Amino acid sequence: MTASGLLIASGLAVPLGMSLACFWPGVRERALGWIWAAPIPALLAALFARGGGIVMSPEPLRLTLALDDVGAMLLGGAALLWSAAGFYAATYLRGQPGTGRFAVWWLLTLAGSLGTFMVADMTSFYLAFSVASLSAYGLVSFETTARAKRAGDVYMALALLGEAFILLAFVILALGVPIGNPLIREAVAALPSSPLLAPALILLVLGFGLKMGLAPLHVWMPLAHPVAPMPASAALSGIIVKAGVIGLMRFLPLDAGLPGWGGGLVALGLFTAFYAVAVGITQQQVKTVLAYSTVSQMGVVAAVLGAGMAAGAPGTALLAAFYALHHLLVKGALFLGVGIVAGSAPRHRILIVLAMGVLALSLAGLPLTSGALAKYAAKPLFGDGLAAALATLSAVGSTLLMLHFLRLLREMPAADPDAAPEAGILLPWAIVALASLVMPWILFQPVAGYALADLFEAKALWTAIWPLLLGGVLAIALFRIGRALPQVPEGDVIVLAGTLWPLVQATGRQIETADRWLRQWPVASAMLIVIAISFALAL
Amino acid sequence: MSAPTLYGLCAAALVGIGLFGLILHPTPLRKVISFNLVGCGAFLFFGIAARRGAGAGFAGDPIPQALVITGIVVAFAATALAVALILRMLEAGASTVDAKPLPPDDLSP
Amino acid sequence: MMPAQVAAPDGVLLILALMLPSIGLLAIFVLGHSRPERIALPVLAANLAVALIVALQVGHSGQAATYRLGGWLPPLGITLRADGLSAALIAMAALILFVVAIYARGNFASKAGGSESRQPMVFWTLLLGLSTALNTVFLAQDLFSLFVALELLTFSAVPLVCLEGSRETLRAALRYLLFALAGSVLYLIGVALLYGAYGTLDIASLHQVTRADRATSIALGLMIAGLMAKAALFPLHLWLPPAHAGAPAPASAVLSALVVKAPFFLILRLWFDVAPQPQPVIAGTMLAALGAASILVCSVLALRQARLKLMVAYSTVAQVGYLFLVFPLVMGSEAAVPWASIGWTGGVLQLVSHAFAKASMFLAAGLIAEAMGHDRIDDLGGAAEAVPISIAAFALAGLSLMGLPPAGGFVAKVMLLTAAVVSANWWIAATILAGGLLAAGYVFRVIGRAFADPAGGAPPPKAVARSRELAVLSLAGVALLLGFLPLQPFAYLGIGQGGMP
Amino acid sequence: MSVVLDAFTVITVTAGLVFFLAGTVGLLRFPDALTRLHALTKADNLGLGLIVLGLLPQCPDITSALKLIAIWVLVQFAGASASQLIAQFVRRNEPGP
Amino acid sequence: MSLLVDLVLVALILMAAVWTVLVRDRRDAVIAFIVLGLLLSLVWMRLYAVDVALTEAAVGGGATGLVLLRACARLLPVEAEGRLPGPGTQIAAGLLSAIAAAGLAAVVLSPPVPYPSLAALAAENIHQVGLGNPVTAVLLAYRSLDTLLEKVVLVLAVIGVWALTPDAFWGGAPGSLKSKHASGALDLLARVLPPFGIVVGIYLVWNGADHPGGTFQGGTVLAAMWLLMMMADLADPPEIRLKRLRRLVVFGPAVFIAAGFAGIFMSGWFLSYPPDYAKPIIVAVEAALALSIAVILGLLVAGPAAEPPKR
Amino acid sequence: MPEFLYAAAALVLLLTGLGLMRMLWGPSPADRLMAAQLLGTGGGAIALLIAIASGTMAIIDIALTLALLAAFAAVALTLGEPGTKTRAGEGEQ
Repeated sequence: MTASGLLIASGLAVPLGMSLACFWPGVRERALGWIWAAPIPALLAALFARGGGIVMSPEPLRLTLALDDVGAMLLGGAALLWSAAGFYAATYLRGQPGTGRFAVWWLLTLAGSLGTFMVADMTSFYLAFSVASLSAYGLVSFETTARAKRAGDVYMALALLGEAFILLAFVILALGVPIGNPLIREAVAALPSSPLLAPALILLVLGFGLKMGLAPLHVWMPLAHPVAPMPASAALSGIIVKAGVIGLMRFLPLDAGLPGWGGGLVALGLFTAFYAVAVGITQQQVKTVLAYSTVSQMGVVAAVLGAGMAAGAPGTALLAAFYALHHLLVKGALFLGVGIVAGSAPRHRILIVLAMGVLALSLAGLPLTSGALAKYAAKPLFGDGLAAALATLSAVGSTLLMLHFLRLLREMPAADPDAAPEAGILLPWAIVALASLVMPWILFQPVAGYALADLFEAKALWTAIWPLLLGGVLAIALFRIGRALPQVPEGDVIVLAGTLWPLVQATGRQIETADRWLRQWPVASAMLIVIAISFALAL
Repeated sequence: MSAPTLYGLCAAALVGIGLFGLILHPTPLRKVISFNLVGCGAFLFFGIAARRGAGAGFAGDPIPQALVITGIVVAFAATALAVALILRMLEAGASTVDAKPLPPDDLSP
Repeated sequence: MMPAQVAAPDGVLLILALMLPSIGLLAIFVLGHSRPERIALPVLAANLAVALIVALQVGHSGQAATYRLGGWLPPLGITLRADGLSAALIAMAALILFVVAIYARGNFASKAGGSESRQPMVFWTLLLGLSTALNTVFLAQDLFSLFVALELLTFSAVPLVCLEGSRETLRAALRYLLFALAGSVLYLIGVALLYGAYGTLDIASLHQVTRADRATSIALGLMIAGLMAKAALFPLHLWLPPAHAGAPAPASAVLSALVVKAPFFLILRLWFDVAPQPQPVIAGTMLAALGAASILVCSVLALRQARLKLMVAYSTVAQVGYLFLVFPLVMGSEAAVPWASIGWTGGVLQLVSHAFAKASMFLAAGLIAEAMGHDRIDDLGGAAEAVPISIAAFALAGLSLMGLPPAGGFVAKVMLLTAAVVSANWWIAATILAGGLLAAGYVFRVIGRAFADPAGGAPPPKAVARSRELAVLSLAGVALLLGFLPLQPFAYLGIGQGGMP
Repeated sequence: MSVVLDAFTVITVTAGLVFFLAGTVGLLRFPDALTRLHALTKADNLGLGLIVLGLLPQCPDITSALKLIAIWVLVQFAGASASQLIAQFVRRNEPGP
Repeated sequence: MSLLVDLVLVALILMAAVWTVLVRDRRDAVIAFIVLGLLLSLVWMRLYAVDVALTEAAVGGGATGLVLLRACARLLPVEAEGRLPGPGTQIAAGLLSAIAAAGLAAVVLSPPVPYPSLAALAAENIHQVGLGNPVTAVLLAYRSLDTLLEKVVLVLAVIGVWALTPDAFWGGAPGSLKSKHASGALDLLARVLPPFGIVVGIYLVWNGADHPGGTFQGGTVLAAMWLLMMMADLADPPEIRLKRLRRLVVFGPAVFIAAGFAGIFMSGWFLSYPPDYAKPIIVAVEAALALSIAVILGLLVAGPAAEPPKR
Repeated sequence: MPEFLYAAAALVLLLTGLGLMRMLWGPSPADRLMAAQLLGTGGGAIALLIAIASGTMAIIDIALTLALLAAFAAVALTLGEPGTKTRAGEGEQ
């Protein structure tokens, strides 16, 4: 029981304790003002307790926390964003009804999501993952609009589906080890030699891909992220999707060198990246465009992981985490920023929109921003082939999408012509934005293994810039013909699934009819005899 | 053919006939009677087991006989309870004829 | 023949488990003219104490407690026996009955000094009747005693269904009675055939001698089918939804949580202890297939119900289906003996956690209906404000039904899944997962509605006693705590399995 | 002695059988309920009486013999009352002969 | 020659059974079922199960018949008979039932050799309980738990039937059983038969220790006499709130349970009897049980209360 | 001697069976009431014959019970009397 271990444990215990304290109505009503403090221990742990660990309960449960580099990196970013967004929420939601409920869901989601970065055994991971994904339902459906309700329902259905995939995958993984609750790395180490490798990998990608938003399982994201209150959107889009990322990092046998599977994942990731851009540029809601951008970026992360797995390259997880951290902070800042822009008059906006521009283009790899760093660091994994080209091209797509976003942002109507942004929401945004610019610089060298100077070479700069330019050109074209593009509804293919709804209803009705028939006395009693006869024959 | 075998076949037939009635009869009273028929068949199976197990100076194995006596009592109690239910239902005004299945939601409190 | 050994004290406790509730019900019948609960509650508390002591002793000694009635050895006499499984189940039943009794004081408390009234007298006697019946089912080792115990169960359960006396509940009770009787009589024929084939009805003796011949197959076929009818496995579930939905909440709770488990327990006994080994794969698959059909069909039906109690009732049929998945899983298992396998443990854990969760759910549904004045799911808006603890209990219990961590249902589900994967029964794994999703659907539907704003013009909710809400929550809490039991197959459940200790 | 008793038994029991036969023929042939009832009670009671009489010598002990007689008395009495009840029933429910 | 009796008996039974199921009028079905019960008691006789034959005669011909007939009387005017479903369903049901019956017949036709039996074991131990009738030994000693639980079943059945009382009538008396038509014959019968019947009932209980007969048979005969008096309006059905009545119901089971616990102290096991006193204890228990059974059966036939309690 | 008694029992049984059939066929409800009556006497006779034939004196008790309950059944049958007359008002006297 070391100090670092205790610090890590407190990272989980504090938010959970706070949510438990909300059982008392008095605490609950005041909780919103304090939720910013919940992730502080985790942040401290990320900074000071790297490499530490603690076993929370003895055999056979072995609930274990541990903080490796990958975990610490994401944990730190996530804790920072949670804290900032919490601070933001206190101002943003002030005076609204149901803030107590919001705080409870917030704290639970927070605890779960931070937990996913810290746990080392399978059961705890599943627990943390479930808590994060199920509690997020409360954030998605916080607003009581019909749109929020639909988004919440879709979110819940798919989240549960994802849980089911993951559970089965975990069960398969756990079979490889003789103990009840293995550590993740023990189970993953045994996976490549398992006869059930194929189903396990498919289930893992399905389950975690659903959380990350890999196409076509991304449908819940463009519905769910926009309807949540702004700080919650930031957390959802910035952090919760990373639960899927960390899942893939932890559970895929990245260093086993499985070219077929890795290639498949690359293909899936890149497809997602482009697909989300294509749909995203037809959207007219700022937050929806951001959600599609998240889908696209997560596609890239998946592709990074896939490329690493194909090559069996060590350090893949760290590179992917670096990319994810960049996205986490930037996307968080963007969502928080949208809230500021929406709530302030045009004359107060200029600076913010400018900063948002930098942030947005960072996602496309604007030189000297975190995006450029992340892309540069991950590039070698793709080698020189088609995948590499496509990965680079994805930056073009991102540029296009982000320019579309900036345009929508600029045109956002203001609620109040004189409103100035409050300090309570401006400050956290500024912190996150700043962190997104600074933090990757600090981490770049240890993660990527390159010197920072490499980034300033002409070749590197050009590689970062030409997609931006190409994207710019395409964007101009897009703005010309923009209105002629078909309006793809939010959540795209879910709408197709919607057409299946009458079929589902009809099946339900048929089952009811069948049930009514079976519940007739003559039928049921005849069945009784049929069953008796069948068992007599079978036994 | 020995007497126990003959009665055993009779028991099988009773069970068959009773089951037929149990499946088909729409009114609960007739179901109760059919259930009793099947029960009689079941008891007879014990009866032939008793007779076939004759020995040690007993004309029949006493254990199955005792079981049948217990069984008859229980079957009678069941019949009485079922009949009381049928009659009470009649007073409450529900048709006891089992023509249609119970709709799933006709359970207004 | 009169054995030399004297009765061990643990054995006497088994007798008490049967006799205490019986004496209690007789006492209420004669003495309880005005305040039956004053007799019933202490008796149920004593029953709980007895059950817990038995469970602890079995765990402590590591072997089954046995009692030979009148000192007669089987096959002539009757034996009571508490192995790990039985002990766990009588403790479970006693605990649930006790908590339900505390809750039911709110429904069936009689007025002080008043004359006897029908509902309290009937409810409390029958609750004790159920206790006797369940303890006998879990402890008796003789197939005919078990028949009598099943009848005890039916006779206690049926009048509870129509306690309220409306037409619909009477109809439901009659259906239940008739179908249960049909099941009983098939079981009885099976018993007769087994006696004819082996000359004994003692399970432990049968375990040694059964052969795979025609008489045995037919006997077991009839018995299993009869028990399935009583367990309301699809497609034999015709009686359950109206009966369980029509009964008063505390009655529904014990009916759904405990009464349908008794026949399943007997099927388990027949399958592992009486059926000739090894059991044919096809028969196990058939059991599981019916279980799977139960899960899928009845979960969909639960999802489509308009009334809360009917929804919970259909969910019972679905959840009972999970129990039947155990058979092929145990057969194809990695373990040499079934009770050491993860499938067996998962099945038992599913049984226990469902019992607690479902009891809690029905009681919560009862409180919700009391508070709101109706149980239409679509009009439940505002329930979360009116009865927050009940809604929380409902949600926690729902967690167990869905199989989400950290509930007991989750651990059970993981174990069953693991067993399904090990034995390569992928269709079972898929069913388990799909069932979990559907369960989530119907639970969330209720929770979602409960958090919605109340409909305009709805009468203001009535208050319910806090102690009753806490009783409900405690049951849900137990269902949740079961999730923290260690993940390996419990040695406890294997105590005394496989013939004599 | 035993031969004489056996012969007595055979004769009386056979006579009893004849009455049973007659009663049954009456049951089958008589046109209306009341006459059928008449055939039933008279013939059967007489038939049973003769059979009881015939069986008496075969009884191993006196208790059994007494029981046999008691049965006959009982059937006589019960049969008489029951047939009267049935007759009343017939009168109430059926058009006269 | 004795096989001829069996053949005729089986033929008659099958006829009665088919009649019971197929006849349209439900009262005819009940009568056919009563006939079947009486025929079955002859079968039990032929199977040398005299105790069972007595029970079947008492229950099949008496108690069950009366319960069903009462139901018919109240159902007839009110409710139409349901019709059997169409021929397709009938054929399917017939086929299933036939398969089930054929399977059972197959079991009957291939009995194990040697046939298993506990007769020898029962005979070996019967001296320990001091009884002459092995069936009573099984019911009250070897398998006394079944018998005890069965008594609990009976009490529960009474409660179950009473549970169907409309709330306003709780505590009152069951509906009158008396025949709607006063009749001298009935009156006479109800005055003369019961003394006979009570003697027979007591005889059957007393005799049961050593010869066929026993609690249930005797109790049923006693109950039949009580019911006969009720039908003839010589006795009123008792109000169900009466403590005296309830004590009678519970008396037998209570004595049985007490004897069971006494067994723990006297000879070590629940429901065991010290060999020297086994027979008197068993006979006492039987007597108490017979009394309770008579009352319980009477109450089960009488049904739930149908009038408010008198003050 | 037992052979003769068995034969007699079979004959009585046959005759009783014929009578039963007659009664079950009807036509009048009263016929059915006689069925129980017939079984009381016929069944009693058969029981007695078999008791003596097989030397099982206990069977006499069955005959006793049958005789006792046959009357009872007849009374019960008049209780379950059909027809609208009794129900339609003038029933309770």
